[in-house]
Amino acid sequence: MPTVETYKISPVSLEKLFYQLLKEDRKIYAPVRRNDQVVFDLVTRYEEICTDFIQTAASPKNLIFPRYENLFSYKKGKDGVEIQQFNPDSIPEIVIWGLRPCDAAGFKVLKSLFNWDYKDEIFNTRLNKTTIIGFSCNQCDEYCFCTSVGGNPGNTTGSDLLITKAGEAGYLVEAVTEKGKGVIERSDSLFESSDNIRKEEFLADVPVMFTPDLLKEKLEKVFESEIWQQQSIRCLGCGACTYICPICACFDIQDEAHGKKGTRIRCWDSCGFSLFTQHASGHNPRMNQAQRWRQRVMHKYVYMPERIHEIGCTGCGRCSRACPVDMNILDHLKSILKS
Amino acid sequence: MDFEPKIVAFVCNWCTYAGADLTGTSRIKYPVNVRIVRFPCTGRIDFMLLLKAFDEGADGIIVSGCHPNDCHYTSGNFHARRRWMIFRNLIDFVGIDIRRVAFSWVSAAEGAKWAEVVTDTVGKIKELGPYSEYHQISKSFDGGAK
Amino acid sequence: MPLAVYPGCSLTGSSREYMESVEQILKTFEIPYTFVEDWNCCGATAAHNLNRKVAEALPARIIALAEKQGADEILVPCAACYNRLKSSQKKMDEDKVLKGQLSEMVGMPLDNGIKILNVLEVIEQSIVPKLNEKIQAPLNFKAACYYGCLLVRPGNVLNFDREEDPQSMDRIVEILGATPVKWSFKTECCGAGFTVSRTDIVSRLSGDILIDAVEHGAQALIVACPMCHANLDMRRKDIEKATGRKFDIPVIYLTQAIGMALGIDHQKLGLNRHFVPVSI
Amino acid sequence: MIKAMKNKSLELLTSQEVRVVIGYEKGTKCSTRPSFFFLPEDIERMVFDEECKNNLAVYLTKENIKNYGRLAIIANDKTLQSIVKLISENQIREDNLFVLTPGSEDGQVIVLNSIEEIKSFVNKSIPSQKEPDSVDELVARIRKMSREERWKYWQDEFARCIRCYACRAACPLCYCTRCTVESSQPQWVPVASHVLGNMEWHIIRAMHMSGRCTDCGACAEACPVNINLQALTRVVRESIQDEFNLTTEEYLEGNNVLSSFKPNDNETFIR
Amino acid sequence: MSRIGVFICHCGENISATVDCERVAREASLMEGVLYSIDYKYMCSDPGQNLIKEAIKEHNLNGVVVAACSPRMHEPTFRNACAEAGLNPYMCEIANLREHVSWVHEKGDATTQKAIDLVRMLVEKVKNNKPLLPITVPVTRRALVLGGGIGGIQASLDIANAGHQVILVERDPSIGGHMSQLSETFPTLDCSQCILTPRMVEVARHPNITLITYAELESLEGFIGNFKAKIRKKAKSIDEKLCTGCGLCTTKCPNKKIPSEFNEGLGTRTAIYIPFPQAVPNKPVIDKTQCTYYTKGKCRLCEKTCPAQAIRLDQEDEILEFDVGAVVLATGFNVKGTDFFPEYGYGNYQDVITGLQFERLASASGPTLGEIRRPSDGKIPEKIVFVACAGSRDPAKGIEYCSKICCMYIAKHAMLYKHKVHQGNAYVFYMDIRAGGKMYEEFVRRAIEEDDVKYIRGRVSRIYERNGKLIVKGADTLMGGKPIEIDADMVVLATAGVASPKAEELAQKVHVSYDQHNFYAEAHPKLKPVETNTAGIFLAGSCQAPKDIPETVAMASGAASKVIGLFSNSELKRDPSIAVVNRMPPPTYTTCVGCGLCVTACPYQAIQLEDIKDRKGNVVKRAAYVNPGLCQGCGTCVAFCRSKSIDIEGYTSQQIVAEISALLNDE
Repeated sequence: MPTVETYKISPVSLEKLFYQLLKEDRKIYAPVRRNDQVVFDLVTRYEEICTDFIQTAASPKNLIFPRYENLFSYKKGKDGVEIQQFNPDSIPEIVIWGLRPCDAAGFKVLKSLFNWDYKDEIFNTRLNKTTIIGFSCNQCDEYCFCTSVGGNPGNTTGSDLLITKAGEAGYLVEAVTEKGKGVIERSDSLFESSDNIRKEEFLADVPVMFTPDLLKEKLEKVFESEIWQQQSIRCLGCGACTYICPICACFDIQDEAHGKKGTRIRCWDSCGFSLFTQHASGHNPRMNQAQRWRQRVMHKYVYMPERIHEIGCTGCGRCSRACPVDMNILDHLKSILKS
Repeated sequence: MDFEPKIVAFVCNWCTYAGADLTGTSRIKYPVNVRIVRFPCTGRIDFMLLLKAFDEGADGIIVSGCHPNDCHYTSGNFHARRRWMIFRNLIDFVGIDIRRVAFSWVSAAEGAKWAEVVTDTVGKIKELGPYSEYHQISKSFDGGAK
Repeated sequence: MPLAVYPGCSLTGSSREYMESVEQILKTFEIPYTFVEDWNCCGATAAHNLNRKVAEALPARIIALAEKQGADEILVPCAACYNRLKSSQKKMDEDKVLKGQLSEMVGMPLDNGIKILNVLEVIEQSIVPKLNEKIQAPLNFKAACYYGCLLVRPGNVLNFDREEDPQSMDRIVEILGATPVKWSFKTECCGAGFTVSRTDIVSRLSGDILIDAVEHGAQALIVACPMCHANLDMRRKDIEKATGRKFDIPVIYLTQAIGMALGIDHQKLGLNRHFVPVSI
Repeated sequence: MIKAMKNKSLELLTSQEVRVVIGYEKGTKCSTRPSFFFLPEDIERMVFDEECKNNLAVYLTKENIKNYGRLAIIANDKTLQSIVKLISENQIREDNLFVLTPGSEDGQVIVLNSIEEIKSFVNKSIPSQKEPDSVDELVARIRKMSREERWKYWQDEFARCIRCYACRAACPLCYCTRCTVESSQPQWVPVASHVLGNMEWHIIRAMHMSGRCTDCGACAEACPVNINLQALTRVVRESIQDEFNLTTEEYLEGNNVLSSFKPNDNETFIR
Repeated sequence: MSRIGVFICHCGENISATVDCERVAREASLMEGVLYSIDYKYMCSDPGQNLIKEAIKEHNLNGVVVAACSPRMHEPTFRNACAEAGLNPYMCEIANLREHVSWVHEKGDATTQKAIDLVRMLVEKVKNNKPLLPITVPVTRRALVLGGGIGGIQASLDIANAGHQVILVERDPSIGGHMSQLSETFPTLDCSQCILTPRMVEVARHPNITLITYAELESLEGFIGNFKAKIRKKAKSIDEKLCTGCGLCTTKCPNKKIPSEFNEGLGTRTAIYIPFPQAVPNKPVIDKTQCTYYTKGKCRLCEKTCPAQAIRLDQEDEILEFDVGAVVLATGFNVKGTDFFPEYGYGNYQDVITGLQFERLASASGPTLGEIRRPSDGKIPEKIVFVACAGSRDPAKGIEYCSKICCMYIAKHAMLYKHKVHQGNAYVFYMDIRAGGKMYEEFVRRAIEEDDVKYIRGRVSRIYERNGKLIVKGADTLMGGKPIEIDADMVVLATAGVASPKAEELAQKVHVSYDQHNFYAEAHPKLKPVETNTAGIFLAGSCQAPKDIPETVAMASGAASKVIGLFSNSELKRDPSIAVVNRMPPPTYTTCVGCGLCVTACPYQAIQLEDIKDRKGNVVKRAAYVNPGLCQGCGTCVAFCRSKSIDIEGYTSQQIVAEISALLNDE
């Protein structure tokens, strides 16, 4: 575990750092305001970057685990099939700038997931070519619960650099990884020593509701409970919660063919959909929304900790915010704990 | 090389297909660019097939069937007409180039009209050029990460 | 926009009484009009025998001029000119390339959207609705309405009245108080352009027309074409010689007939200019 | 109002006329959310006010809800119109449903229990002239664009779609148990959320809503990436009413206008 | 695995002249799934078909693409060949290389490429085909014949004589049609009535024929073998059972000045009338539009007169319903009136008449009892002019076609005139003399040579009246276009034969197609001349195009034999290309949600909602079901189905998408 190095950077230098990275021929994705939402998008002007927000509408996971991606393309001939593998070299170097610590922590979970039994080359290449510059949270809302799932508003996990706004005068910069330290080395003139800034003073106060262990223990006992049906009766069965989640990573493999040519594509899928588990015969092991809802909760808080030793949730609260019928995950977890 | 558009024609079996047969029987010439796909009736023509054709690389589409009141199945063309009307308005609204979809009624007796419809459509699509705008989106691959 | 009026050669020369009467009734019914300025020959029968392009360019120039003046409609009283203008307009409608070429030839933009009207159309459209109230001296005679050929044929070009058995003039004449006779020679040939070169043919053909009119009891012939008028009126002596019959039946332009019914002075209508006196 | 609504619901539950009442409760922040009331004591939670925007009709076709048999639903205007359409498409058995809706008088609650009652009530309550809303403005703005600009606009919109199908899930009339996009023989729409697949999906959705959409806006409301989906269905609905000359009443009353026709329908675009 | 054979036909040189057939075959052999491909001069010939059959057996093919002429031509031929070789016929598809390629494009690479594309398209389609079995439907062995002219009479008698029930419906009060109006018939000059009336009587007396006169088809629903016909029997205002046909009423009727339809307006009839003496049935009807009682509310003279008390003034139209298995349309034609011709006086000259009117003048039962007298003053015309092609073959009149019968009847008319007015002069203006047919040319020659009818090759530009004469102005084109004027006493216009005024309405009622002149369209101009595109509906006579009596009778017998053929089995095998709603094992059962939109869209009422039950008999779903007997396979329902639960065999979405994809991706 490398040690974290801390620095200070002035607002002016921070902007310079941004342009420095841009000059290094990296694409920078940062939160911007689009269509009444804050979303991650390609940014070329520093002033476009939005800082005054609690959380972006969708997590930045699509930058490393895209909505759909080409695995290989093929061409059928009379004498067999010709396959052209996807070329990882075509993946560009990018920077994700300004994501929240909960999203950065999500990438660590994804990394574990994509390297659990099989090492996913495309995912790993993308992640390796990405520099993650997180910004600590100085505000939160009632949907946030990172502190209950092992995170916190200043969590460095997953970030290469974590930047914390320390008053008007400047920012605290923590270089967490070698990649992060490399960024600082390449522009060291912009950074000053950290002057013992007390990071905690500048962080949002996210109350702790429960501990992950307590939750796991409880969940293991309620598998057959009525509570799943009670909670999910309102659920419409869309995939909004899974698709905006920084961790949900279920995918589907599809062939898209044009005549004899085609591509094999990996694209997002959601356990919320009834078809997710439907067999060709028509039989569906998860036949109702209650079972699907249970799966989503159990997977995140029980199965993933068991299998990859990560909690499948960083407490970002997005699913609650996005749900068309206000399925509030925190409410539901609390009521499970209470039951 | 000059641009040779790919045009698919969705036609009903009873009127336009037979009309196109008559064009042949009458030895009336028309441009080679059109390929006919036979349907039992215009009522059968799902609007999705038009999008499929563009997706697969068509530069223009002809949809043709029996004149009103002449449908072999009485009313398939009436249903189709309503569907096209709405579909046309909708795709125009989303910016699909409706000049590339030619709707016509060509009866089994109108061999010459079929040749005219094809000739005019081919001419028009040649003027408009390849529909690369549409074809590109089916090939663009940004992985959803802009 | 005011109506444009294209007089053509006849109406400024041998048939000036037609123009006079047209103007009289346009004024009476307060229909604003302006003449097409700098107008040229319509090409008549000669041009399209010599050069097809020029034959279309001549009317095209007239159309362009009228459009340049801002007119939406153009009145062409002479049946031959009317026929030529309508033909060119149709040709240009059907052949956009030709239209472009002609526009270049005449050196003017050509919209070709102007409505070309003959006298009957203008009367039906703007005068008939107000005609009844203005009639002072109803015409008390039997009239044979003679349409000739150029006003109604070919039907697919002119799209005016029934080409074999036109009715529009009869309807107007009836309003004027006259009784239109049912006769057989409404659209027969008067001899037309042979008026100069082959008066013998003109005499025979026009003679047949006069005979049929008279035998059906007509007391006057009503016309709307200067050529027909010339053959039936100016060639009367030749006709009488050829047929061996005497005819005192006058030949009156429809516009003159309207003027008469309105009580307009015969001089103003140019009735005094006829060879066969109008004493009816 | 809420008092009367609660009383009526309580009455239906205690008399066991219905197994469940579908209504609203307070949600996170200041919102309200759909809620299900099984027991008389649950009624306490019930709220009903102007903020109750969800179209609850969406639940009437869900298998697990249908299994409850007799049920009551608290219906706002949008919900009512959707119910009329669902009945005409054979999705609701009328004798199973009590519809509780506010009456014209203050605090009045009307209970509708048959298709005729619902229809005539809806017809009476259709506002004769609709005020233009933000969707109308957007539609007008898009209509003013050149074709190329429209294309660009919608390509940008569709590019954002993540294909979570919240629009479909929230729509009371998207009740198919297998959606077109899930049919793979042939694969009508690419599964991946690329712009082509997204465009095809949204065109299909709008077309499949044609003659059926009641313009409740649930689709757009549900969209997590704020695509203005209602503009599409609004355009479809407008063109249906305009081209086929239908009043709003006729539109709601009739079966799908696309499965009917008039021999003299407009066909100016057909050669 | 697909094992597809591709067979490219040269069609003599019809295809190979512009398409490189060998290259097409070569390219086809490279297509995925194609095991065998070959080109051949005439694929539809016996050796050609054998080629297919042998290839199927030898290579164990499970799919066949024949690239030849239009599938509308030989699809059945090739499918049969496949069936004979043991391959399900629906595994065979036709690529249309003749009508859609070789005949419409010039020779060249692009043309051959199109041929290859079409073959590839069908290869991809065939891969998605599946074997289909024909559907059997019951056949009601009763025929409906519409129209009681000679065509309808012949068809009815033929079908009835084969032992089947016939419903014969006639619009007028009597059967007989135009033939009953004719005087003599060419080329034998035998009396029309003499040969027709026995047939009419036979119809009336035939135990298998139900004759319904003064009636029209109200509606026709159903499909081949299973039609439901509603017939509106108009009120005749008499009790047919009581009426003895004595005709006393017609003598008493005060309303005597009504132009007689039978006499083409040249005679009059009463408001209660029997159209002509030999009418079948020979019982009067009251014309409600003319009868004083119906128009003014009083009279009832006939009621008082009738010795049998058979008048029923309060009678109303009756709707009769019949189940029938086949329909013969024999609704005949009409001729243009003289008012169609402004240049011939717009119908204003009484002595300018139509050919049909002349028939009445020449008929012994006509208004002049067979004497040729002109309608205006009853004088016997000394000079008579016949104008052929009045309207016919005249694009300016909108009638481009030849009316076919006029040349012959003009010769007959001129002859009849000369036979009756020996000193008279008969002139015929003609364009061409079309006298193809047994003894026809000889007949015309007789008119010219023996009866001295003066034939002038030229058109008549105008007819006008002068001094009681009709001046016929024309030109003799064989004399260098010399203008001709004939001062005739009477002119007969051989006006164009046109479709009946209600032909279009009827076609739409029974769903058959018709041409731009409203003549009914046969299913194939050569090989299916009596069939229509609608199965179970056949054509007889001049409703299809103008034709003479022998042709009409031949066609009627042809149509009758088709009906008899259809009735030869109690069941009919139908094309299985129909719509099907998917059914799956539980728990899905079907993906149909039962919204019912297909039910409203179906033009044949072939779809209904049915309950789907689980093993215990509980209703689990309500879903659409297609009645295979009613479905005609239009596929309108398919395009409606949002969940794609309904599809149409032979045109499945999967097949069509495969076709589109193959067509547009040439690599």
